[in-house]
Amino acid sequence: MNTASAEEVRKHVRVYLMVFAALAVLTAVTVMVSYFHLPVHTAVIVALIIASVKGSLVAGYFMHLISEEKIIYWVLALTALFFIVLMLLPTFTSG
Amino acid sequence: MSAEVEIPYAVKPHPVTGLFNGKFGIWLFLASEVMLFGALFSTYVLLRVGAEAWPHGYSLLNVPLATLNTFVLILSSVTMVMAWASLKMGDFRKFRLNLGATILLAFVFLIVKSFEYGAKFEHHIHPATSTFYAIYFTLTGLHGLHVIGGILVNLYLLLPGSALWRTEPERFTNRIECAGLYWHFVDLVWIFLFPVLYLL
Amino acid sequence: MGETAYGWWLPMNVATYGGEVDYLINVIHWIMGILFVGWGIFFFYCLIRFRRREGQKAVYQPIHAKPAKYVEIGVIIAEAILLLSFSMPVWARFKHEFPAEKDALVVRVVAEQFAWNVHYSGKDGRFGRTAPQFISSSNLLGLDPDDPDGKDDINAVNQLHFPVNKPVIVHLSTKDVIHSFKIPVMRLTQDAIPGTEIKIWFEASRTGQFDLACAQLCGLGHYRMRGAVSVDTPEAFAKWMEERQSEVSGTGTEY
Amino acid sequence: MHEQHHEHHEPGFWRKYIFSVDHKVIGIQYSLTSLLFLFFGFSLMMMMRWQLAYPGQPLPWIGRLFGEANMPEGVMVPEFYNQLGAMHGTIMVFLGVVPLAVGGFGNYILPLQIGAPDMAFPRINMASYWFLFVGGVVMLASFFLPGGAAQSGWTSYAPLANIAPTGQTAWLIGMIFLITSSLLGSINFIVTTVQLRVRGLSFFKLPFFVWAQFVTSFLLLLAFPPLEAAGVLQLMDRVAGTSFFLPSGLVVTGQPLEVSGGGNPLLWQHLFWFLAHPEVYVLILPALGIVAEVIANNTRKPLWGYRTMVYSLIFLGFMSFIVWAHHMFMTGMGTAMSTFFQATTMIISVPSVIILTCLAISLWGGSIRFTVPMHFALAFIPMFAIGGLTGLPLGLTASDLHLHDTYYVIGHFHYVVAPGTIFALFAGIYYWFPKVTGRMMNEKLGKLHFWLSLIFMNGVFTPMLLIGVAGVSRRLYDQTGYAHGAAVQDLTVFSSWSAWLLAVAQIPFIINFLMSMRKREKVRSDNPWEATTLEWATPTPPPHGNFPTAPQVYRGPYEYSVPGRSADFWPQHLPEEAESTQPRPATT
Repeated sequence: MNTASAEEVRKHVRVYLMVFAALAVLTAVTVMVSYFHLPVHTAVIVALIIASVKGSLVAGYFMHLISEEKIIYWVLALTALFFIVLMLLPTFTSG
Repeated sequence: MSAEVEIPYAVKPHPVTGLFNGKFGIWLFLASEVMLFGALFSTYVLLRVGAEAWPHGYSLLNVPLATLNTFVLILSSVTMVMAWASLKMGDFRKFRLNLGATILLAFVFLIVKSFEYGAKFEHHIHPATSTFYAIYFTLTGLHGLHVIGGILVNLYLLLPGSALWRTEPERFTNRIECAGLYWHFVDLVWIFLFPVLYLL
Repeated sequence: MGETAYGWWLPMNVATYGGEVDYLINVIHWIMGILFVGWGIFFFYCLIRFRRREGQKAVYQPIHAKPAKYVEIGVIIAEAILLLSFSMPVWARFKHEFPAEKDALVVRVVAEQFAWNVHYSGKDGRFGRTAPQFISSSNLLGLDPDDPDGKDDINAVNQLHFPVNKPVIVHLSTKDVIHSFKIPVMRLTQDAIPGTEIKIWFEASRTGQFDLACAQLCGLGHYRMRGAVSVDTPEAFAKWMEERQSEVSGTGTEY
Repeated sequence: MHEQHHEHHEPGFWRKYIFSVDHKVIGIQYSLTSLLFLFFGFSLMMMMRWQLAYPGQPLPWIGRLFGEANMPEGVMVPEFYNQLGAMHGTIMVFLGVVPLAVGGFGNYILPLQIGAPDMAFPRINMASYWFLFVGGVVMLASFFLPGGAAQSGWTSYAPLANIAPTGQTAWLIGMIFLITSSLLGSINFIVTTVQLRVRGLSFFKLPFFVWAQFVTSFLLLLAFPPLEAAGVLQLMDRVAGTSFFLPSGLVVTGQPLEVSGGGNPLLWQHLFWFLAHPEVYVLILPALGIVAEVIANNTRKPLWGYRTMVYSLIFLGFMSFIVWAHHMFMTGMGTAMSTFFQATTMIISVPSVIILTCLAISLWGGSIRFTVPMHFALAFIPMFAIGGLTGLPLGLTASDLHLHDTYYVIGHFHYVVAPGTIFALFAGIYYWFPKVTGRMMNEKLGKLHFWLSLIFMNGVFTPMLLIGVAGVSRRLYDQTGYAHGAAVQDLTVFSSWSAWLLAVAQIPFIINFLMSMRKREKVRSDNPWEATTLEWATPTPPPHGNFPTAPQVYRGPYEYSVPGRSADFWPQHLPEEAESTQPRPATT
């Protein structure tokens, strides 16, 4: 987020409050979904989708990744790639 | 910070990368944290896939308490970003209010956590009880340590650190931004931790 | 490798697929030797020809070293050939083409801190059930006392006997830490991982007495986990089994 | 040390030498600490060599110093041998080579080569040194714990590490300190390289040494945290009784293990090697950087294929993250996975060959000066070639069937690390010693040290390759119990004698290193080697803040023997028109 001036920041504050509301609602949703005791696989997918949406909201708006510098995107892309390799690790142990 | 040597781009952003040193540094640190928690989540997946019977989180853990904790942490994330925003608007008083709220909410999170842990220990449930509890205590414990780390940093910035606001406001705002990025990351980890451990 | 079983290079080969492993090791070392000598010659030639002396000015423009590019591509092709046509077939056969159970000798090997328990199924051809809770100093395998199959089972500690020219299937497991079942003359290494039973097979083409070693650090006795591997003629193997059988049925207690 | 003239208060002894935030002082602290640890790790190995060469015989003279528990009547017990082995590996890798290559050379030289006044975060830089120091103290102290230091190899495989004595817990705590030190260091390096490059210094004008440290830092940044997580898990296993790495139903020396079970020992191996393979590239990449600098300087011509080397370096760094399981071929892995990892292992050998080829071709058309650093850098090329080539049979599963976990593996990685990385580090010490201390190291002692070390290092490691092919397992306290072991015992004896003589061969270096700091006459110019990179544009030794006036860079890092110029080197910071006939007069 480059050096935003004061009134621009004032506009952002409204966005932060909306994001907060969205996060609260999504939390409630994900808890409610868990009460249905869906079969494991679907429950995992649903929970991860909701968590990813919440995560991207926090990362996008609170951490200002929406309008970040190119070099940060490169670092995060590299990290995401090795994160995926790391998450595939369990398939290696049983293989 | 009386380093005799003036480090370029410590406060002003670099013309090409558009970042001041601290911001680039904190993002690299968060990248390594992603790999740290990634390894633990990968361990969780491996243990769960390998185990014949894996209990459902909601049957063993207190979901309402954890939901409350999630709200607390999300709220603390909001107050954190508001603290940074109020500094951007030059309103030091509002900044102190928001940062104080963030620290308070972090304490609330830890207190709720200690109730949860206390209840477990009371029923003689320890990490050694089962692999589920082992990974539960390890993940939430390490996350808790990160919350404590965040509290210490924020406390420093609220009390002794805030003297910097009068002499070098921009450098102080940058620091709050970095502390904020770290805190949002800790919240981000909990956002994934909560459903994985408690709801699946 | 001549009469000496163990020399400075590869030890004597006794396994059927051992020849291919030796061939691959030798081919790789020949390729490495040629590459190393080739580059060595170029390397020393450069040192001598371009050493600093009167009238020897360094040249700024880089030379376009075509041969070097060909050498690199050659190395890549050689590696691909080694991988696809040498390594994979042997590995696939070792991993997947198990001999049929009925015409092979099936043996369970249970490693423990500092010994190999070799579990033969005995005359009834069926292994008795084993479980950790039955393990004791006199029942190293942990055979279930009230399982009839286990009555005639034999536990030859550190003794791996099997007939020549007959495939052997080993179910490898361990009681405590990671050990590694290694018979150099059979060109065989297989880690024993706690909590799993790994199947391997081999077949000997010569008789003789050889060593079984542990290749994974397993504690203070790692160096003395030596097992005696004895490849016998079918008659000698039958006689040996007979002796073990009498020991077991005779006393009926020592497993 | 040279005293700096500053207008403001003179920092006291403590702030200037012990708790300093100057990257140069921290670089020297790292270097001296790691040299001490390298020597300590070396002596651990020398004791092991005695037990290997003369099993069961009392160690002469010093045998009695280690107490009855470790060496009754001077004869080493297997537990103590395992302790020496595990700590030799840990100390040489995590406390010796990495702190010297990344902490010492990186901290001192990188800011100078990019024209920066200091590292981006000076105080984090100081913290990373002190985390290493504390980690080192914990590792040394673990020898005196009941049951001794860690004894399950530097790899600490579970479940052996789970049931090891308390030394293993100390090892884990020490490791967490060392990992934190490396993490902080890598963040510092990346931000400094990206943000603090001086005007005109684009990425492709960076010296290759800076590129090597830059890629190494990414390896450290992204590969270490999984090992930290694994360390936390093993710490929980050992302290809180969890069983992440212990399956249920284990019986250790007759007693069933009371754990909740469900763990998987392979999880530790995967998480460990996920770090450890990038870690071994962390050991070699800075060495490639140093060798490139020394070769360019002493052949008086630009490196051949600088861009090719940089792209290979980046590709090498990337590939190092997806080859780790070639350490685990024999753990019951299926053909699908082993095929993938064999293929990536073959692919990763290509950039190493390319970089080595570029270095060798850089000799063609040069005017080679056989200075002492050049001796070490030149010897690095064939030695690292042997190290790399001997990796081939280990990378193919069929030949790995015989060579896995044998002395062949020990020979392979020691060829990469000893006559490879450590020779490059010696080249770096001889090369940058005049810039750090203002005095040149003695040439004759240097060449004596070189030739003796080269001969004896090969004397130690070539027999290991042969012993490995003979099928002798690694980490054996005494190999003579096996027929195939006894047959090659004389090779082991030869290797042991070479190792002890290698220790003697280091004496000329130690004398040279200590004497030259004080006795030798001062270097006449700031650029004794007539090099082109920026670190030689600073006064000798560089003051706090490095550059009196911030330099500007006009050209690539290795502009030697440029046609039409009288001097055969054209420093990066000299403006276009300045005709530099002779090096700038010394300012000290």
